[in-house]
Amino acid sequence: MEQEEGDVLRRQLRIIEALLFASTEPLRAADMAPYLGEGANVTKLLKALQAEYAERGVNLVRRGDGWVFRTAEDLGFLLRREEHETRPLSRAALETLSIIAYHQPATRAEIEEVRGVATGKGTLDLLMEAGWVRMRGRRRTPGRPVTYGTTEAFLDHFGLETLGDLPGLEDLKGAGLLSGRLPADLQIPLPFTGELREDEDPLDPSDLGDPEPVDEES
Amino acid sequence: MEQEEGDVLRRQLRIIEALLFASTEPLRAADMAPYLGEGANVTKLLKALQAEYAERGVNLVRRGDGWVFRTAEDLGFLLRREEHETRPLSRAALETLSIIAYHQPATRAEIEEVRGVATGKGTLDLLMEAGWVRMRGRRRTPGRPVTYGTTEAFLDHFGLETLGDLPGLEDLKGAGLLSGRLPADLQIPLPFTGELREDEDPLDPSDLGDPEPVDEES
Amino acid sequence: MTSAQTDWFDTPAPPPADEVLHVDVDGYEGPLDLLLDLARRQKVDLSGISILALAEQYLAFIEKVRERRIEVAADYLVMAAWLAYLKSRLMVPQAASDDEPSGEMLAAMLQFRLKRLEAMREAANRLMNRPRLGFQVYARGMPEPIEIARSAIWEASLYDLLKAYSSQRERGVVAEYAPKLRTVWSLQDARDILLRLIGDSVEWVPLDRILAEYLAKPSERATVRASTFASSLELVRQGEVEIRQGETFGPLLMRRRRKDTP
Repeated sequence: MEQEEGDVLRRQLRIIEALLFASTEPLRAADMAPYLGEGANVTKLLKALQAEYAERGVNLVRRGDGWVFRTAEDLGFLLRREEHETRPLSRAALETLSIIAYHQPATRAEIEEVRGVATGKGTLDLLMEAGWVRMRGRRRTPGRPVTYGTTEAFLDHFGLETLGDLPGLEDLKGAGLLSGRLPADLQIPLPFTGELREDEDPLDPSDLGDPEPVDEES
Repeated sequence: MEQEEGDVLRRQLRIIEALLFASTEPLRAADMAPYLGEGANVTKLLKALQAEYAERGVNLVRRGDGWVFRTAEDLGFLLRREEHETRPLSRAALETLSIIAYHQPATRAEIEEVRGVATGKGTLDLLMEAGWVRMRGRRRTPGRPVTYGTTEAFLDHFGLETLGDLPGLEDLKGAGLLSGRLPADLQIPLPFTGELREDEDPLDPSDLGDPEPVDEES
Repeated sequence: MTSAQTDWFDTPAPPPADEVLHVDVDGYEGPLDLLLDLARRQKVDLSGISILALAEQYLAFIEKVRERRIEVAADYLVMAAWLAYLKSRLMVPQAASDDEPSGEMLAAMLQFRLKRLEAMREAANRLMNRPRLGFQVYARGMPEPIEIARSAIWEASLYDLLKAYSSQRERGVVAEYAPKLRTVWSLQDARDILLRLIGDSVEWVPLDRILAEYLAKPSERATVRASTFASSLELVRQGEVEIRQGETFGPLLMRRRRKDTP
């Protein structure tokens, strides 16, 4: 009886192994379930397979909801090919990508607030074209702006299992640098960020262009 | 001493494993030797690796002079060659689909007006076959043309919760998909999400078999 | 109020004497980027930076740029105005009745924004230094055709769809494109205006000063310069005016030619 169960398990492992090995893209548990017969615990099988490959030259890694075989990271320097990126990312695109990754879901206005500059044409659409960024939905605020987030292909490209693996994420959170808005006691936007909060008045016109102190009350 | 030798061997096995996995063509022993350091017995390593994979879902097999990973033969049922490969949607189909999405309910004449070219019947058929477009009803205008709309499967495929999630004019501009220099009166319609609009009649019973009166077109 | 004894008033870091700032804003991606770069030059941790000194450096930088008549985008000027305001808030003790945000708060906020931008920049670096797919990590080189049950035979992404929609809507627009009408000075107009402005002056006067009132409008600047320059060459040929330029790219000097000289 036990022997039989072991055989079924072995066969199921071989099937998901074959499916995953054959594919270049991550596969979800749901993609593989139909091949396994009823009652198969795909997640458990995946964990078992991952353990079997942990020490090999090829590893089974998780990418968001998907699973995929990739060459082991520590062999990277050996396998490194002299390939060049077809289009290296501009600094603007890189910054935008990391802001979206760390602040998602982020609206365009929020991205611009962090960078302090308007997002040029060809930045967001380039990142979407590369398949790293996608429109996620809309923010429930006036104007219902579209929100952006990263894709599974982003995780795969940068070798991250989940967004929680983003480098330095915890430190940045701890330092309060990832709050979408400024810390509560610091919510005074700079002029170029747009709106003022309702409890504020705009600067007087005379403030602009006059570098001298304008305080008359004191 | 033996321990050390075992480590070296293990590492060499991992390297050829990764090389074979990532290669786009079968590799010969001579192709792999440069990665292994001097004195490595590549043939012996390959035999060892082959033995390790013998019972797995993927096997290491010889193809002429080269070596390659292949799905185990008894799992061949998993492989189905070239039958149902997914194909990218043609530009005409994408354009038609996007107009239907934004302008629904839209008649064929309205789609053609936006596109500026005649829409082949094949395009609409294809979109309906894909399950993304459906006939909604008939416009209450002379000729009672059929109106088209999108389906649940459309929302599902494109990751939208509702049609209201389709980005609007400002969002498209913000994403760099629309240039800033557009006439002020350019409008992007809000897709109608309800069942039937007041200018629509339900489909005739006879419509269900025959998508649209056959007419001649270029 | 204790504003006089805060970090922001700590001795401003001496401006790096050996480093000459490039007087050009083209290399910067907006005022925040420029500020961060200035802060970096202080070579201290952003937490310990003197915002007052930073504001002064920024204002000095923008002043220098404008002296050289390099056009500065409005963003930079708005930031300059805000920093001038911030400076005033930092230097004047705050009245108790004052409802406006204190200088310290404004400075802390600017510091927060600089830190956040720097953090994102570092994050981008760390991302790019990870073992990336296709660079250090590889996918199966020879995928085998395994049919995974998919709901659709046709592949298209939301991005494809939106791009298709946007580009055809834009196509429709291009068909209705009407060229923007621009004011252009004819050579005859330019000649008349130039002669009127020079009058009988026999002093050397820079062309830009002669044309000052017309050069104020950015939209007309190019045509005013081009047309008057072309006309002035014709006037020289006719013996009406004289032109001189001291050095390459130096100002063009112009005067009425004295009639009595041969």
